Amino acid sequence: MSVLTRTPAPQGRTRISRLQGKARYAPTLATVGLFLAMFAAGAIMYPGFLSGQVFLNLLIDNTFLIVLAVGMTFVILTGGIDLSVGSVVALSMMIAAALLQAGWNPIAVIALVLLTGATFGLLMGLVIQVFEIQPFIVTLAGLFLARGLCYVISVDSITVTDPFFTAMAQARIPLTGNLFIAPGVVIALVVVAIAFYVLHQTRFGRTVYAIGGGESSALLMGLAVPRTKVLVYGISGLCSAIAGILFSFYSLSGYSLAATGLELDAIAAVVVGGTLLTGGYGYVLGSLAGVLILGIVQTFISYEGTLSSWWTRIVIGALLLAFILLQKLFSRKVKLT
Amino acid sequence: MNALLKHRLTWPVLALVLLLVLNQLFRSDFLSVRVQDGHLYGSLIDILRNGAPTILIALGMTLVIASRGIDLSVGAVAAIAGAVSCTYIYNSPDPTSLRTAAIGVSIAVVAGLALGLWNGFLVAVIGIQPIIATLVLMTAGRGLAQLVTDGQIISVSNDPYQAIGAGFFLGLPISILIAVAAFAVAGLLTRRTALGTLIEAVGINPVASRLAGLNARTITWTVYVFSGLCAAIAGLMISSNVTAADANNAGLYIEMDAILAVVIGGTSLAGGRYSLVGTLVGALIIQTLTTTVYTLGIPPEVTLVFKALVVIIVCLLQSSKARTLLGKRKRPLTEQAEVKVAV
Amino acid sequence: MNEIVPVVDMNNISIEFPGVKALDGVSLRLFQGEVHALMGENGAGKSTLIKALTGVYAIDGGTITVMGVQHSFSTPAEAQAARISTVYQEVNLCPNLSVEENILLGREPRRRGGIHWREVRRKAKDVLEQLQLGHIDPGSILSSHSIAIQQLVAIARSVQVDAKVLILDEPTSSLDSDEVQQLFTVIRTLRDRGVAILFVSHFLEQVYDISDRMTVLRNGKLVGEFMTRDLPRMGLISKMIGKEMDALAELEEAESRREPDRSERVPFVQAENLGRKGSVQDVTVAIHAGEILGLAGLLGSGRTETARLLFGADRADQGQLRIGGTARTLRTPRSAIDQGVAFSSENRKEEGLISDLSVRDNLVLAMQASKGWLRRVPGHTQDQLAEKFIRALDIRPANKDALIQNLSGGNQQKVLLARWLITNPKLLILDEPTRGIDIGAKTQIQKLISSLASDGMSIIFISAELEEVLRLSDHIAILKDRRMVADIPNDGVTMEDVMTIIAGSNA
Amino acid sequence: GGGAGTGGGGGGSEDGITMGFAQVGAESGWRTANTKSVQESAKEAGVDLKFSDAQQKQENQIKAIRSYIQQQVDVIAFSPVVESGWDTVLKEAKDADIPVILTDRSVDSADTSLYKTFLGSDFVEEGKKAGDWLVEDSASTEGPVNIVELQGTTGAAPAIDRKEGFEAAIAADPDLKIVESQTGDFTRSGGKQVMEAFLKNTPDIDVVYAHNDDMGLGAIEAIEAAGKVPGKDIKIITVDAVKDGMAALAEGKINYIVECNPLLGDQLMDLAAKVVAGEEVPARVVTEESAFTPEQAKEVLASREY
Ligand SMILES: Nc1ncnc2c1ncn2[C@@H]1O[C@H](COP(=O)(O)OP(=O)(O)OP(=O)(O)O)[C@@H](O)[C@H]1O
Ligand SMILES: Nc1ncnc2c1ncn2[C@@H]1O[C@H](COP(=O)(O)OP(=O)(O)OP(=O)(O)O)[C@@H](O)[C@H]1O
Ligand SMILES: [Mg+2]
Ligand SMILES: [Mg+2]
Repeated sequence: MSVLTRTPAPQGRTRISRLQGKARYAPTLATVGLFLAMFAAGAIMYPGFLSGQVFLNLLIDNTFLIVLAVGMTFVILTGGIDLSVGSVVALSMMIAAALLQAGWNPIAVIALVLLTGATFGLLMGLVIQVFEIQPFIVTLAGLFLARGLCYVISVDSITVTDPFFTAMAQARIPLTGNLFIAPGVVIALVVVAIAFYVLHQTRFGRTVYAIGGGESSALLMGLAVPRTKVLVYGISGLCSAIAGILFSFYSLSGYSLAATGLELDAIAAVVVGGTLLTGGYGYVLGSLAGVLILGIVQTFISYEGTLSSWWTRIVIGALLLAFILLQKLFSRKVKLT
Repeated sequence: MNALLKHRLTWPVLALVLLLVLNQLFRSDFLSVRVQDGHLYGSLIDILRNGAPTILIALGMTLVIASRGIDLSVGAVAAIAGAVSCTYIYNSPDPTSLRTAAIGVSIAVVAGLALGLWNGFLVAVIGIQPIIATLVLMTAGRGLAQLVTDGQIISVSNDPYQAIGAGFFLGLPISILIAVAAFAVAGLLTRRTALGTLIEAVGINPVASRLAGLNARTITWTVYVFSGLCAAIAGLMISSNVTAADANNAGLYIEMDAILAVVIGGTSLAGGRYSLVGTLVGALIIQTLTTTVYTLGIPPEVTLVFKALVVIIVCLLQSSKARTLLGKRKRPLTEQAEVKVAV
Repeated sequence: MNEIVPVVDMNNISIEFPGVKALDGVSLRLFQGEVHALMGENGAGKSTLIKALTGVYAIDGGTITVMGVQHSFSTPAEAQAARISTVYQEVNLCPNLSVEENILLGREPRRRGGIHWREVRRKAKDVLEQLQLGHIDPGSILSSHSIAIQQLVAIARSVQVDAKVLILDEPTSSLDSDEVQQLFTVIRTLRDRGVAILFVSHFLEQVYDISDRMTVLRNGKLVGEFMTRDLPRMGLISKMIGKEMDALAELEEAESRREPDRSERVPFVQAENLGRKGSVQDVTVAIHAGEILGLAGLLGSGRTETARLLFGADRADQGQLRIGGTARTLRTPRSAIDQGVAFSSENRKEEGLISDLSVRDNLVLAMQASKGWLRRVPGHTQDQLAEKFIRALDIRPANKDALIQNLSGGNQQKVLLARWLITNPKLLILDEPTRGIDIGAKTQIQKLISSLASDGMSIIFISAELEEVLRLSDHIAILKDRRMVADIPNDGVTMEDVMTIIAGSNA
Repeated sequence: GGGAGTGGGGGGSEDGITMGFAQVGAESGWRTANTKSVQESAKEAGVDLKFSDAQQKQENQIKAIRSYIQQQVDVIAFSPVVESGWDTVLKEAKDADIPVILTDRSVDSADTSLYKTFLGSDFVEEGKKAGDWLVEDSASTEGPVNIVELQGTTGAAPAIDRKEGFEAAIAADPDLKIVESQTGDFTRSGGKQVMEAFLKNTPDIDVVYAHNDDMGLGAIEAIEAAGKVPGKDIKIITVDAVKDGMAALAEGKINYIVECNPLLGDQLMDLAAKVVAGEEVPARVVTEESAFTPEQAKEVLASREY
């Protein structure tokens, strides 16, 4: 047997495997790189674009979408999808507005809204898990249900006059120079940080990735698959509720038609951020970058200011496509599957 | 009997029947169909006629989903189809003739095929995830439709054109005849040729399919083109039914209805085995649900809650888990070992 | 101390799937500090029994006692909590995660700030080194490794825990003898530490090498429990197949070699310095009609990759390839198939099975693909073909409408082999075709390969079992470190000769 | 990055006014006509128009307004998607000394100093006009009058207000009764489908009240398919007065249309010029609107632009 002693692996091979390890980050890195490139392009094309505040406004105007994308990232990483998020945002806003109008304490209102959102998500997760119904359908029913409940609460829009909410809406946290952010930005970034920590530093987070890599394998490996799958929808529901509160801070109202179609924005942001819809691959920071990309597309359009309504749509679609193609090009050599 | 209970179409069909019975309880003449102006008239006919676009789009969607894809752009494609044909008819020198209608329809069909080609190109050749690839057209497509109509609702009055969505042939709505014909063609095409099996193979395991020598690219491309075609014809029906092209609202959210129909019909979004008949039943359930809301006079504020509850109930009944609970059959734990009944 | 309590006592277990009684009153006892072999033909019920024990399948009848306590695990997690560690037949890991994570998933060491990643790496490295896999980068993504390495990682995962019971369902089916010995060393250490080990393999040599006792199943029924040393090989085989049959003698028979037909001067396939960046290099082979080329090499030496290049599954970027005398570039498998080349992959789960389709659909898939979607293989032809090959390869259950995912591993492998035989290719590339196949069927397949070659088919044969390669091939190409180092005619080449070439060459 | 943007680059206030206009979307022909009117009037008035389409999303509108503030336009105009939730961004505009004009729809801010003026129609009033006509029209007829209502999109301001105004007006006559009311989403096919169901549910419908012309046009098709004569067997009242609606009115298929005028571009530009110049403007400017009977429709149909 002595002839069989293994020669150490040649240098090249280890290098390849390292490279493949790094290549995981390629789509996400491409996203970040493209964002910077787009920002630069905007700066060249439009006066006043190159300012710190334009960048910060991207955050201020998208706090709720960031939080939604975080929740959605969890779900998509397991290979699922959550279509209900937009409606749950609206429902959260309606509940908050209605209760505040009824004179509830704002902190109690926030607590209740978060609880409702999380419960709503958990219930959907339970149906998905226990009855083995496809997430797409369960969360689509969730979309109908939550939106329907909005109408049941009130068809009219409700204004929020609560001093705490008003203060949160109008507070400005000054940064250097005359730059500022809104408190919601801090909340959203904290959510991102927590999500990052949970996904990469806890067993729960790793189970999320494992389920995306292969659910039956994860099950056979003895991981807590059912619990994790249910929780993931709970997290998404909780994130939707947080996003609802942030949206309330942002718009100081409850409106039953608010946040329609936001689920597609969230999914698009997650996917643009480099997460695979089939699950298992992706990063929450990529989703953050994805939101910023979608935001900057909007900014481009308002800076352009000459697009008719239909050209706006066409340009949004075209920019999305251009972006996906570039991302594809940059991360081309990566073999993910 | 037991086999019937376990058949995956049993529960959707039962749900459909229950919905119809519910309507009948509320309005005793709901199920009655009479002849008026030489064609059939009644709520059931309305369901078929109004459901035809959804049925057609769900048909295309079934094959896309079987190949492990999804097509979000169908609503936009439908809008574009309506827009180009109506705009053509509106601007033509002879806006009421059959010839004009035929040309208008052809333009729309070609547009649908082209848009399907485009989606297929992004998915099969470039390799973009289907949901994003078709999201591009979903977003931009309505813009294109509005570009064609200049943002206006284009009204046409062309009898042959109107017949597509609102006309009758041998007493039956032409739209449903078209939809059923499309089903028959698709059924024949996929089951008489090998297309059906090959689509399923690609949907279940693309890697293995490629190694078995399948031209997955062509197959994927084909299903998107077919979906585009279905969406275009559905768009013609929608615009013809109201003799106007509404670029903004035609086929809005129809992609969700279609996907819902496909899934209620028992096809998994994960790709693979599909059932065209199931999709047909699913689409009819969805249309009947809408009609039920009107018949029962459910106030608009609670319509969505009602719909959500029905969808949940139908899905619960239809889920294999619930069926096994009913049938008391022990099931293996892994999804891999799931027992599926073919149609 | 004459009455030792078994660690695991499965009593009278029955499991029924729709239409199949997979287990019928089977009992199994596992004792501390023994290696227990579970034997049986393909489809005998070995994997099902293991899954019944570990909570994957619910049992229809019988009792399971683990360490004196009656259990009925409803998830694998519960079985693991009871310190039963299992490697299932197919690699069940997460291809998207790193090797180290796959080893420690679910039991990562933690510290205050969360998972202690440095500790994860250390532990993974430890266990990999134990299995002589120190050269594998623990941070690399699992999917970047060949199926054999993945199998080893799965084993590493299972031995990493401090288990009372270790179950290995065909862990060695894609390992070469070196790896097998490495594994056995680990198994013996564990056994000596008192772990009860259940081992499944179709390699009799390995079973006799490692096991102390064995339980034999046939058609879902218990044949008996035997001490390994008391049961001669012939006896074991006849117990497994249920009749007296001299399988080993037949094996000898298969060895009778044919003369390849070299009347056609131009080789059917001729590769010259074929290679691909980051993959194999210098593949120079010539295969005539009716010739069998064996590929030999250590694990990860590039045999699979060579096969993929010749099939167009990966595109070559160096060298030339001539098929039937004309230069070709293979862009896709399709173009290779059109030239008459077929390739049966070693990774049946990911690259072979269309899990949700029936046996028949899987069988005719390649043929259908060649004909194009428009010309469907007529239903009765499909049925005929399916029946013919089910009979020829003894596929069980002999039901062409069964879903392939419900077949046992070995039977799935036979279906995939048949998929290509149906297309009647000119060159058939077989990557580990006998993986997980029982001894009777293996003989059958070897004979089949010989006879196909006699009929003029060229064959490239890859197997982790070097004996098998030596027995069947007309000439042998040897790979080392993803480079072809020799191509020698097989006139009495021995294993030692091959080893010497591998050891001696400087790639 | 440098703290640019403070310089006077963006405004371009040397010649002419720069206006940022945040439109709701392009959800209907009415809206498109409205957009066109604003764009054309801006061109005529020499106003540099920055236009953005929010696609019916409040957040997009807020983003657009923020970016107008960032670009330091001279005046911001917008048609709010929804009444509530504008205080924060309007305050930002006020802090940046940019005057705001509301068009088409109002906001419900308690602090009316956040905007200079509101130019647009009064949806409640429109509903009332429709109801008043019906009360007058059916004064002569005896017995109960069965009305079915085709509502706009659930939750949308015009739908809520037109319903409210109409209901208030018909309360004057106890004979008038809304027997069914369902949303047709402001679309023709929605109107048609709902009307088909109504016709089967309620055999004796006397009046259809549709929240816009499109749903009314859809209802006409359903009525005709049911073998009845729209305008005679069943009277139809709608709101908007777009060209197709007016044509149907002229043909007698619709009985009465309350106008909701989208052509407020000229008025908007006038107001903008005054506001930028610092002149006083009235807090509420109602667009010039009327209502049409079939006879009136025949007269104005030819000159209808949208
Ligand atoms: N989920 C299932 N549904 C239906 N039949 C099944 C299922 N799983 C296994 N079987 C059947 O049960 C029998 C036993 O299969 P099992 O996998 O246990 O065999 P095995 O002894 O492990 O064979 P191999 O050596 O080929 O791996 C086979 O006939 C197989 O077809
Ligand atoms: N050290 C390594 N680092 C990264 N990738 C490796 C390494 N070793 C092998 N691989 C990968 O594993 C595969 C090894 O090649 P291949 O499968 O051709 O080997 P083989 O000779 O068939 O051996 P096996 O018995 O493992 O199938 C390739 O996909 C290669 O990329
Ligand atoms: Mg087995
Ligand atoms: Mg190999």
